[in-house]
Amino acid sequence: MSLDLGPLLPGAIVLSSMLPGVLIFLVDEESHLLRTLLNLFGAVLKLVLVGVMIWGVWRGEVFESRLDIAPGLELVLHADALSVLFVSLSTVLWLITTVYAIGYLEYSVNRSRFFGFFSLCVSATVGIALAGNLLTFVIFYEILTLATYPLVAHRGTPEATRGAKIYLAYTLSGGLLLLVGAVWLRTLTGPVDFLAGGVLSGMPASMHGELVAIFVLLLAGLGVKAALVPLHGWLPQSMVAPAPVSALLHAVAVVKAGAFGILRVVFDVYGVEFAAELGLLAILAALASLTILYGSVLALTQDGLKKRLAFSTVSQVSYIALGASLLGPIATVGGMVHLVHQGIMKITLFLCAGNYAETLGVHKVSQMDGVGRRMPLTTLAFSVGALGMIGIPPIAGFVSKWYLGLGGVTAGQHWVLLVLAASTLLNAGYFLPILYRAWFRPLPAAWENEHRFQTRFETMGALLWPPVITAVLCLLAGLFAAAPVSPLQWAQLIARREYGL
Amino acid sequence: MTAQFLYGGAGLILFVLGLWSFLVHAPLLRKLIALNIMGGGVFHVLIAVAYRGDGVPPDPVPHALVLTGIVVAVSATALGLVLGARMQAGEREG
Amino acid sequence: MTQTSDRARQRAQARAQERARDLSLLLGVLLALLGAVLLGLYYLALDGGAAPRLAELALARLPESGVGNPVTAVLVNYRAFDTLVELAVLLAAVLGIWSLGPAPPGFQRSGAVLAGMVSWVVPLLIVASGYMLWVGGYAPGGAFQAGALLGAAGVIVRLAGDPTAGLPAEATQRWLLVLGVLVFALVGLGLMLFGAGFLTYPPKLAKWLILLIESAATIAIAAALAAAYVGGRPAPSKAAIDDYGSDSSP
Amino acid sequence: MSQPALLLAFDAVLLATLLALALAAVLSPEPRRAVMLFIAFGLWLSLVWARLHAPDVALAEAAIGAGLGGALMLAAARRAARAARSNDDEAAG
Amino acid sequence: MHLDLLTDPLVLCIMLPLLGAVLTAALPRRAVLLGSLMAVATSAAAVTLTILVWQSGTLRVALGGWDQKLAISLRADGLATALVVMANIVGLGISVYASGYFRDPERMRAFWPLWLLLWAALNGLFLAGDLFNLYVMLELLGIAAAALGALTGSRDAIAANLRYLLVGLLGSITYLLGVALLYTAHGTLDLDLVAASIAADDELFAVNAATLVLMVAGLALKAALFPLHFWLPPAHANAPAPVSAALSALVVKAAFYLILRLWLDLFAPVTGMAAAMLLALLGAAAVVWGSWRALRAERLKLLAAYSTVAQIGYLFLFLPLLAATPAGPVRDSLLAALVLMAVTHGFAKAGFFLATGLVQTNAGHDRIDDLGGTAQRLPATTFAIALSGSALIGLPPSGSFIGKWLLMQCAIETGQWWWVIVVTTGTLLAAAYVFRVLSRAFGLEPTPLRFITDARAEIPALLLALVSVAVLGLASGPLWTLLGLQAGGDA
Repeated sequence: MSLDLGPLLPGAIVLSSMLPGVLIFLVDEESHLLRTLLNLFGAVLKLVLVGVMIWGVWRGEVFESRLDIAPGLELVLHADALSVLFVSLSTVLWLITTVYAIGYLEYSVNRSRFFGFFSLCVSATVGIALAGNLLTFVIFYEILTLATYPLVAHRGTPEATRGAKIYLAYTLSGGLLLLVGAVWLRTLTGPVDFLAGGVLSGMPASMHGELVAIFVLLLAGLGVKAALVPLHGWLPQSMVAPAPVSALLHAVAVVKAGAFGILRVVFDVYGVEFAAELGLLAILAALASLTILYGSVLALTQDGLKKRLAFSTVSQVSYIALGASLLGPIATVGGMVHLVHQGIMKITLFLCAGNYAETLGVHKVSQMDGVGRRMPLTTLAFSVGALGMIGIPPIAGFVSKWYLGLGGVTAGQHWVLLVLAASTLLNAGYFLPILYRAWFRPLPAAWENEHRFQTRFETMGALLWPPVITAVLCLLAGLFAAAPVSPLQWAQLIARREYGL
Repeated sequence: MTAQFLYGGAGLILFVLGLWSFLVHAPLLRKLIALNIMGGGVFHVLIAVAYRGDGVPPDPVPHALVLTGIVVAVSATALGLVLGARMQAGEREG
Repeated sequence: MTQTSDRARQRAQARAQERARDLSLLLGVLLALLGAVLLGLYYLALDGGAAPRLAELALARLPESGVGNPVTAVLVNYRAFDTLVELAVLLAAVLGIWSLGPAPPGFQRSGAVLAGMVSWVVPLLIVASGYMLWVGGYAPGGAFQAGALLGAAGVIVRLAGDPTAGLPAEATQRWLLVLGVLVFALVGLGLMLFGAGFLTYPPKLAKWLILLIESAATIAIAAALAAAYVGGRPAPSKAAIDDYGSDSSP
Repeated sequence: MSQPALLLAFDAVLLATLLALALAAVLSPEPRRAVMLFIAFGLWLSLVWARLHAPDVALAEAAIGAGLGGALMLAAARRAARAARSNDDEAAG
Repeated sequence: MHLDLLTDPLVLCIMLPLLGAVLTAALPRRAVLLGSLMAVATSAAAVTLTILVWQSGTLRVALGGWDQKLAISLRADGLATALVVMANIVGLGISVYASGYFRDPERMRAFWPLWLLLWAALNGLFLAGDLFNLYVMLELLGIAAAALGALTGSRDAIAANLRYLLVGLLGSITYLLGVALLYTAHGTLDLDLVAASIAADDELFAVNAATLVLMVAGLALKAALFPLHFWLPPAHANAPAPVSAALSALVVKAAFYLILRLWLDLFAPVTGMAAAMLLALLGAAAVVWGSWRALRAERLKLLAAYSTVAQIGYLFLFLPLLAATPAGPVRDSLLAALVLMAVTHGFAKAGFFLATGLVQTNAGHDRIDDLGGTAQRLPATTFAIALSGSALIGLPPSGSFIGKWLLMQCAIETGQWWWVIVVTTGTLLAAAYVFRVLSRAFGLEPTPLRFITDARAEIPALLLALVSVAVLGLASGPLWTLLGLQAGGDA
């Protein structure tokens, strides 16, 4: 007796957080326990389901859910190697972020609303990851926009609503461009599922002009969420959101969704070789390089810790796009693996920043003198994340940069090394001073707004352990990059399939 | 056919006349009179179409339609007048 | 100073008037064009149209309809559904009028002449109405005309000073108002329930069913027209009316 | 004059009067006068319909359209006139 | 006892609410009970009708047993049934909501019979197969709607609805002149027979074309097509909330339905690209202008009313695309998309107005800028606004997302790409006005303890909004079947 999970599992993975999310809305504000149980139930269930799926995909099983939303318009959820990479990332990080968010927010207001949208948000992300065609991708992409808006606006202060408005204006406009691009593409090709190696290479040359225009539309739509310069304006503005939301935006969901979409379009719609033939990769490479450098330069000038991290995200996420823009499997591996590495490193940094704010009231780099002595574990985790971002071995970030550089050289694009070098210097420029302050500057007489929690650790457990765990993950991903199911190995699996090797 | 055209044509002129009055005159009463004249014009067309000469019985269907139309028109007129009166009363109170 | 501003205002007013006149003239010319086009089309339609239209058919089926007057046959039989909905329109108008509040007080005290007239005109109208209803089966007349006459009696009563226009108290009046639609609907649905089809009268019963419907319709039309003339929900009691009257009278 | 021609002339007079009444009703700015003219128009209309062998409709139009409709409008016109008067009084006093 | 299952529901859909109106008018003290019962019965009849049409295609009945030419026909095809089922589910929701809405017993008693008359008129209009019967239904609809709209008794409401009544009369008299001309030319009033006559005879082309113009002009006035929309915003914005919902979601839709019916069925041989393009241009202007005014509106209900002007505009964009697409699965899909957008708007706008009414009662006003934390105090209501709002914008998953997708797809395919610009502009503006409201839901107000505060009012609003999003957005396939169309519109 065996239950055929194939057509059910992808849908179940999306629903495993969506249904608890809907239920959470209905939970009375004061029912802490019920809400927490629902949260954790959804997160753990999803993790288990994703585990089953990874196991299956590894063994070559096909998981695909299909639903006709209208004749000719099909919602397709499909698990391939690339989607598994993103699904696992977001599921693992969601569990950690949920625990963190419970600690961070459980005693503030409007929790049912917050956690409801929190769950919808991750459901949409998983939907994006599993989307099997462009229509499905667009649908979940827009749902993600809608589900994150209330999270950004959550605090209800004028800055929060303003930030949320800017966020929405950017992402909805982007979503609309994506939609138009997707519709246009469909008029040329009919309904097309994502396919490793792309589906457009057979199009006649007369259509190439249109295909370039469509690519520009799609890239513009995806570039908003991926925060490609000049479409990145929303990201620093939405820093007003609570720390777990920032983590979600930067590491788990929104920015990643944009970057993931770019990977999908380049590899599974156009096909990387065809995209290169059309000259699209050059556009992407130029934009990505510009964003990497511009984001880093701006990060240097920020005193607000979260703002600095935000600009760092602008810069780092474009590594993924950079990897996609270089022809050749090695660069591809670099881009893909950075999807995961940037995620775990950046979430570490944001969770730590949240801890500083929540425990000590520290929001600015200039206030961080001596935090390392007051909060050693948190600062240690922060240091791992920051050094990883700079690219110090053996932390995960080094692996990404190595593959990207190597890929650039193999592709004959030596300028990539220059970009990476410049970016690394800049990264060091904005992270090392923080570490210096944290560890080597003297403690101030009193903290801005210190909370003492009833615990023997430096802060509340639910706030402390999540960043520590993700920091450990950063180390593991770097140290055991050669292990069978490491992100790197998985990225290599994807690259092999994309290039048909 | 001549009589049909003559009478029906008069109905059309009434319709246009009513339409003109409806568009250019603001007071409620004048608008209602205009609408009733428009309606009368349309009814007139129907009655003219029903007419088939003096020796032949006319077509009863348009007659029935017009009867229905008359009652509908008077219903609408009555409601319109009362709405107008309430508005006036409200104006005086306010 | 004030003089010049007055003059300026007058000039502006005159200009506005002139503009309005120009506009209405322009509209007039345009609509005259529309009229000409309509006339042309009407001519074409008459000329090329399907000449006997429904006349022959309607007259040919008259013996089966249960009435002798072709217009009544169309109204209560061939196109009975229209008439049913039309009664609903009348009901809607009265309910709409009622929803706007109680009736304004009757503003006229009856003169002796009018009161004298009421005493013979009203009975005459009622009799005429009954005749009209009965005769509608085979000669010009029918529920609408009968209802209108009866309603006119109500109007005269109201003019003579009775604020209720001779209508009964609200609860009863409501039943009178809905009577037309109610009987029509029940007959129609009853026939449907017994398998004849909605508003499909069996030939044997047709005459009587139509008379029943027409009687109910007459009462409903009369009540509705009179109620519309009253212009509002009937006042709940005599005392309330007096209060209202004393408030508004100087 | 032949009979059809006579009839045509009769028709023409009927219609000309009808249109004149309508025009007068539409153009009259004074409410009560306008309503009176409208009632006259309605009655004339029913006359024309009687001429067109539509006695049922003619009866209904005379009773409902011109009669009751006219009565309703007349009441409204009177109310409007009264309102205008009382407004004038207020303005004067 | 004998029940003819195939035609009875057709009659009952109209007669049950009519009977309900009679009973609630006669027994005002039991109006809520009787009205609710009849509302449920009517919806049940409508659902039965839908199932029957689903199974056996178009139903028709010539009333009174006379020849089709002489009698009045009722007919339920896919298009009519789709709108009937929408109108009746929405109507049921409005009924439940209304049963708790009116505080004043007099208003409650006045509401029920008029509302049921309106309901009967809607069903009658959707199901009528006769040109003159349509006129009577139009008048019933117009009179009941104006009376209901004035129910608040405020001066603004009375003035707006008086205007609405007059404009409606103008529209329906114009329509009636068209009927008179058609009867003159074709000698019958039955829709199918007139259609056949128009198709068979092109000698009367000029008459037919002019009649089409006349009728469409009259109905466009009632459907509030730009620039004939001036009466709509004040009338819809000043009515009581359940009435606003009915007016905006259903009544305007009925006039549009009639235009569509004439356009597609009756005058199909006469309609041309130029006329379609003209209507679509007006529709485009409605989309942009309506959305813009909604964005600038000071009051929530006015915003919703202007949004209706815009949403009606979208429906007209389909006409030139239909004209440019040859018969086949692609055209079928386009038609279904059109119906889907109309139906989705019905659900969404009803949900939106019902929720708006709750906000208004809770805050005591509906000025958007002063709403403060009202939205935050009412989570379920805000949710209803958000869900229906996203259907109004056309965000996925919602019926209008699918509709817009297919609209844009067809616009690109037929080379009429400029409609894509209209759609995207309208969508952005819609997002701006919806989120202008939703941003009020985030404030520093105290936390609401429960999700639902007033079940009888909030649940209908929420469910209607949910249908527009989840049901129509994720499973619209059945609509194709109901319309009797070929599935799979990709070529």
